[in-house]
Amino acid sequence: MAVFVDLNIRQTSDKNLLRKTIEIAAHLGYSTIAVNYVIEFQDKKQNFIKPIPVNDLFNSLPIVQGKSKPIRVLNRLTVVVSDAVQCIELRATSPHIRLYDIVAVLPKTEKLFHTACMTLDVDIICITVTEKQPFHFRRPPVSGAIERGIFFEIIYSHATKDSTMRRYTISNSLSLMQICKGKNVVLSSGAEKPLELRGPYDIANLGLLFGLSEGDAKAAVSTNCRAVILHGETRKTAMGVVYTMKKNQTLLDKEEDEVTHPLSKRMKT
Amino acid sequence: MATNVKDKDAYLRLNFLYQAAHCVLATNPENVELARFYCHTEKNISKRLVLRQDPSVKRTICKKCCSLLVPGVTATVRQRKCRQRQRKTVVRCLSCGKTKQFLNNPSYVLWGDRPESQPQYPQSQSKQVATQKPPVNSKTAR
Amino acid sequence: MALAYIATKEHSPQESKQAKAFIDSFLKRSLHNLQEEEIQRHTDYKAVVLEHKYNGKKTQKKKKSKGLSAKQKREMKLFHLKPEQQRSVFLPLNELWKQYIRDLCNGLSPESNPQMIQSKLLKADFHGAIVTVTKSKCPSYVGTTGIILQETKHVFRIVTQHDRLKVIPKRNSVFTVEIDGFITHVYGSKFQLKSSERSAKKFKLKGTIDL
Amino acid sequence: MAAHHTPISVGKASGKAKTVQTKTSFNNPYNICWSPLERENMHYILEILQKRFKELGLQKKEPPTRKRRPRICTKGQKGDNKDPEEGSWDVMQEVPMESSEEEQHQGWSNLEVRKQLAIGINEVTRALEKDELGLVLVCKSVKPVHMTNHLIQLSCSRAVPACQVPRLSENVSALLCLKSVLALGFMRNSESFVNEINAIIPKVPPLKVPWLDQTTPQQDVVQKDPETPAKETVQCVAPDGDVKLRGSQKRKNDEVTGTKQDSDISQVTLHPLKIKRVVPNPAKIRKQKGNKKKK
Amino acid sequence: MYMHLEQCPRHLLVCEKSNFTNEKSRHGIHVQSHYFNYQVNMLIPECAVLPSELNALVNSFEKYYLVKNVPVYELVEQQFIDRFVKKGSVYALSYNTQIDQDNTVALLPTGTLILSVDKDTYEELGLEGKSSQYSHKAVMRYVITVDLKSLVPGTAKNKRVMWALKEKLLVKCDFLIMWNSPGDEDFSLSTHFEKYQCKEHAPAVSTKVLRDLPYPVIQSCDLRGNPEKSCDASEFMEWLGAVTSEIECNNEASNFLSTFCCPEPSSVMEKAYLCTVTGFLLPENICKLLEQLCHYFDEPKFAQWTSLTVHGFADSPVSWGSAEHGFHKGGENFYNFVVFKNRDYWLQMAVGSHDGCPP
Repeated sequence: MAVFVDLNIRQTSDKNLLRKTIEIAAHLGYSTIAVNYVIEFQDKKQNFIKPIPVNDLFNSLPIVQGKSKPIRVLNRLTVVVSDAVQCIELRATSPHIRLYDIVAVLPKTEKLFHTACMTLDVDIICITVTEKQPFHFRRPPVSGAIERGIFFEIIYSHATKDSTMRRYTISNSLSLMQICKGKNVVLSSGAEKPLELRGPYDIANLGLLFGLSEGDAKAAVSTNCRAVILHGETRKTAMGVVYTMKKNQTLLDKEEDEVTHPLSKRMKT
Repeated sequence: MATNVKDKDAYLRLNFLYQAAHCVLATNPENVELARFYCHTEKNISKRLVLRQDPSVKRTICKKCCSLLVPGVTATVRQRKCRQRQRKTVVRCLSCGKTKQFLNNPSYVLWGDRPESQPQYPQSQSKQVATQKPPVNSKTAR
Repeated sequence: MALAYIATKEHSPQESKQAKAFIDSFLKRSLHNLQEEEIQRHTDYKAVVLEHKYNGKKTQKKKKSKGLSAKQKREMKLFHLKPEQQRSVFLPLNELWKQYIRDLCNGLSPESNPQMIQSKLLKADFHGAIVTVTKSKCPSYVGTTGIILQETKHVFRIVTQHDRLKVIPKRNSVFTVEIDGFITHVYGSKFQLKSSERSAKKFKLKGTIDL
Repeated sequence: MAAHHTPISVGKASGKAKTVQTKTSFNNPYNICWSPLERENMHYILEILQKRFKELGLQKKEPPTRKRRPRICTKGQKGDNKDPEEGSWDVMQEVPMESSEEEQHQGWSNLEVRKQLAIGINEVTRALEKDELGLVLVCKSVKPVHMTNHLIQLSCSRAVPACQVPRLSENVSALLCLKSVLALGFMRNSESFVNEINAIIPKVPPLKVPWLDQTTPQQDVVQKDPETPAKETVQCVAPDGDVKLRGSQKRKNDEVTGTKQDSDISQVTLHPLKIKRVVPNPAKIRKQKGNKKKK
Repeated sequence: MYMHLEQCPRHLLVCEKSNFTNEKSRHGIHVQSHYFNYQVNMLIPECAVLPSELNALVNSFEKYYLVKNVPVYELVEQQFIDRFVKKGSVYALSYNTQIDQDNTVALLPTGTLILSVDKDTYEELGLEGKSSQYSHKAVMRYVITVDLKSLVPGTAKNKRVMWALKEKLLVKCDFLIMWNSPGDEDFSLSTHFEKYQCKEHAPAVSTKVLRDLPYPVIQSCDLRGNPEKSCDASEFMEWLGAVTSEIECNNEASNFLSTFCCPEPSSVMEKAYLCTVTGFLLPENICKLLEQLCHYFDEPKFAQWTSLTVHGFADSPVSWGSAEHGFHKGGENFYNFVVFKNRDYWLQMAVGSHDGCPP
């Protein structure tokens, strides 16, 4: 399997809490994490938060436990979408999207779920875990999403908080598994505090609870996450065919001490 | 001067391909297939993007096997006789044997080469000159 | 018994080798049209028409010459490159390509942003570019470098340093082209188009850049 | 015909600039033409030729009046065997046949000199292809131009000095009493014209064919010393076979390309794009424009 | 939906019964072919002090070196091959690299270099390799084997390997390296790797004497164990695991940690000597230890049996010989010798859940 990834660490205003969470994640063995900025579209024009460049979060990135390489931090944007008009903002060319490595969407209604699966240019579709799933998953949108290489994300930190959330998480994910049979599923924490993080192997075991087979569960934490990151990476290339960057940047990558400010084009693949 | 041409990139590409074909032929005359491939691609692009090529370019490309007609390397040029009076220049492509014939008619000028075909030419004169239709003879290769 | 001119006349030493090349290729080409026996037939006997048969004014219908059928093209091996190519011969081609790309992206200055270059390169021509295979599902392709001579739908034909013509499939491999301080990764599997169609096709973002 | 017209506003006094529909087309980047010849060079060359031809007294003798085909018409002869005396067209060019040995009383005064010359476009072209010429002179009065343009590339690729001399045809044809001489070529190792060639060659401006010059710039086009031992070229002219030379010597051209150093690569320049704007030809008969709604 | 939950992941335990004296016994090969050993536990019942030879042996494990940030092409360098690989046997294993996440490298004494790399590196490296059998649906891991002894300096293969590991993609990792030299070593590993902060480590030895330890009664003849008289081998293995990880197996109510109790029929030994050695251990040393254990029973002793457990590295790309080491959740690969008085022995080999069957 590829390296362990946690795609959802909630971005909080105070920095040291975020820094502590990332250190704990590194200690647990995650080699890549994504700091998640959530956008709710209550008022009309909610300004987009610029992702804070990582180098002022840490002067030196924490070393992953059991490995000698530092942890890799990405930026992720999650847009909670309740009506169609907000989808325009999700076009690939909009300036805000370009700042983020991964783009996720949390559709509220069935119709939006369908558009998200079939047309929207996103990497992850989040599954609501905090309350009853408002709509049933139907096969065509899900299989369309799988074919387009879009992943469904299940957040487990709510399940650890209290029993009602746990019930909803499990029921929602089970209904999803019936449709997608364990394909294209990603497990991530969505943790605000360092306490809510769990080790990668425990999450793989937890996957069994959500209806994933053993192999799928482990893939959900490693291989599928790698595919999500690559899908995000493709958005930077010209239509996924040509991908140009400055020469000196690749030399920078060679020493692996690359700085992940939003515009840096890290040669991942 | 061609700043605002619609698909300038495609024209640039045609220009490159045409000169690449020549360059390949110049460095290694044996390499006709490659030059032919470049002209073939060039023809395809201009067909697909509906770009017009000037007769001076089209006259150097064989219609049948679209190889570059360079007199002395890939083509032979002869003056031949057609009807009693008339004489013609025949360009024969060596690889496929297709011939291009140009009548030796001193008064015939291609429309493109005519002065009034240029846009800057004041419109007034162009009316009368154009009335005297150039003798369009079918044999002349467009 | 092919009647052969023995052009053994001795040219003046300053006679350029280049001219030699032109003449040889010209002669070689014009020779192979007529096979041996044809020349034989040509020279030995001449058909004599005994009585003058006048078959009326045969209106020579101007048959619009239809182009070569695909089968004929294949037989004539129109685009079949000879295996032995010389890399040094194609260096001018590469130089030409560099100038083309510079014109295309109107001057590759360090600060011109890669985004614009990317979209331009998408529709640009890659003949004559020096390309290296950096990643590929089949690792033995990795590391081959050469000048692209021909780009067909599925394959790049490149000539490598030691003058060998190599055929590299585009599928499942990533090529890098380097010009003026910009490295371009070309993902072969999404590039499976004839080079002429590429400039006409509108690309849709599908799939990931993973092999 | 979906010609995408790019409206060009033609600056006109009348208020609304009438936009003229123009069709853009990709123009040939190279323009291959004869390099200009200075005036005194032209005169100098013409004098030398006139002097030389007078001395040689090479005359074109008319065959006796009865009309018979003086030349043997050779089968499959590609060359144009037009009867010399016929043809009143003002543009007529001589295609005197390569005289074969049996027909002694040819239309030419002396034969050896005639063999060292290539007169007429076709003969010059064929000789150039066989690379037997040391110098090529073309008349400027040729119309249309494409008849002799191919000689530029031919001579440049064979590294043979060539140039266009205005009024060549009137001077020389008078001397040789031919209708007109559009192209004149001197054999590489001709004895009688040796000093003429030497004299003319330095005067001949170098030919520039853009795509050819790139790869062979360092090779000097002009110097040609005809004094090379004129080894009689074994030239068995096939009595009636195709005149085209059967290439017998296959010379590996790798030593040709091998010798080229990298120095010349830098000279390869990409000619800038030339776009030609053409006003559509009003005279051209269009398919019924009426029923095909314009826009 | 819960069918995955019922069946707990499968485990593989291979038990063999044989005698040291009969020549077909394969105990030598098993020990020899298990190249990378992390820990050895020796349990001798009814003895408080270790006999002198055993003691000497336990402390005589060779020292090994931890070299930081070594590019892999150093191992392929011709100089390294001639000096070390060709003379004696070199054991090298990449340290601090997870087998299922990043690239791990192992150099076997037979001279083969094994690189188990992930998908990205494999595609970029340019060395031919096989896809690993244990990857889930999408193949994420490839195994490249390079036979160093057959690398002739001038050949294209050698150049290709050097080019791939040097210019194409610089693969770097920390190494545990050990050289079993045939004696006349004029250069040593530390001098060879001094520019890579080479530190020398010695295996850590810890001994413990256990008092009145309940133990299951076993007979050397029946592995399955008949109901009253003796236990079967797997129960004995579990008990041994509990002892070595110091879990009391008396199942008192107050003990929250484990409800494990000693398998019946059991009796009590009043004292037992437990010695553990951890570090980068050579199979040769373990072989010597095993022979010494056999001689332990030359003089009459109270103990019926003694046991020797050897744990392999969890993250090593190979377990036995050059067989690929499958890794899903746990990467255990260990074997255990139970030596009886009459020179009989039980050999038990156990592997993780998603792994091939041990040889």
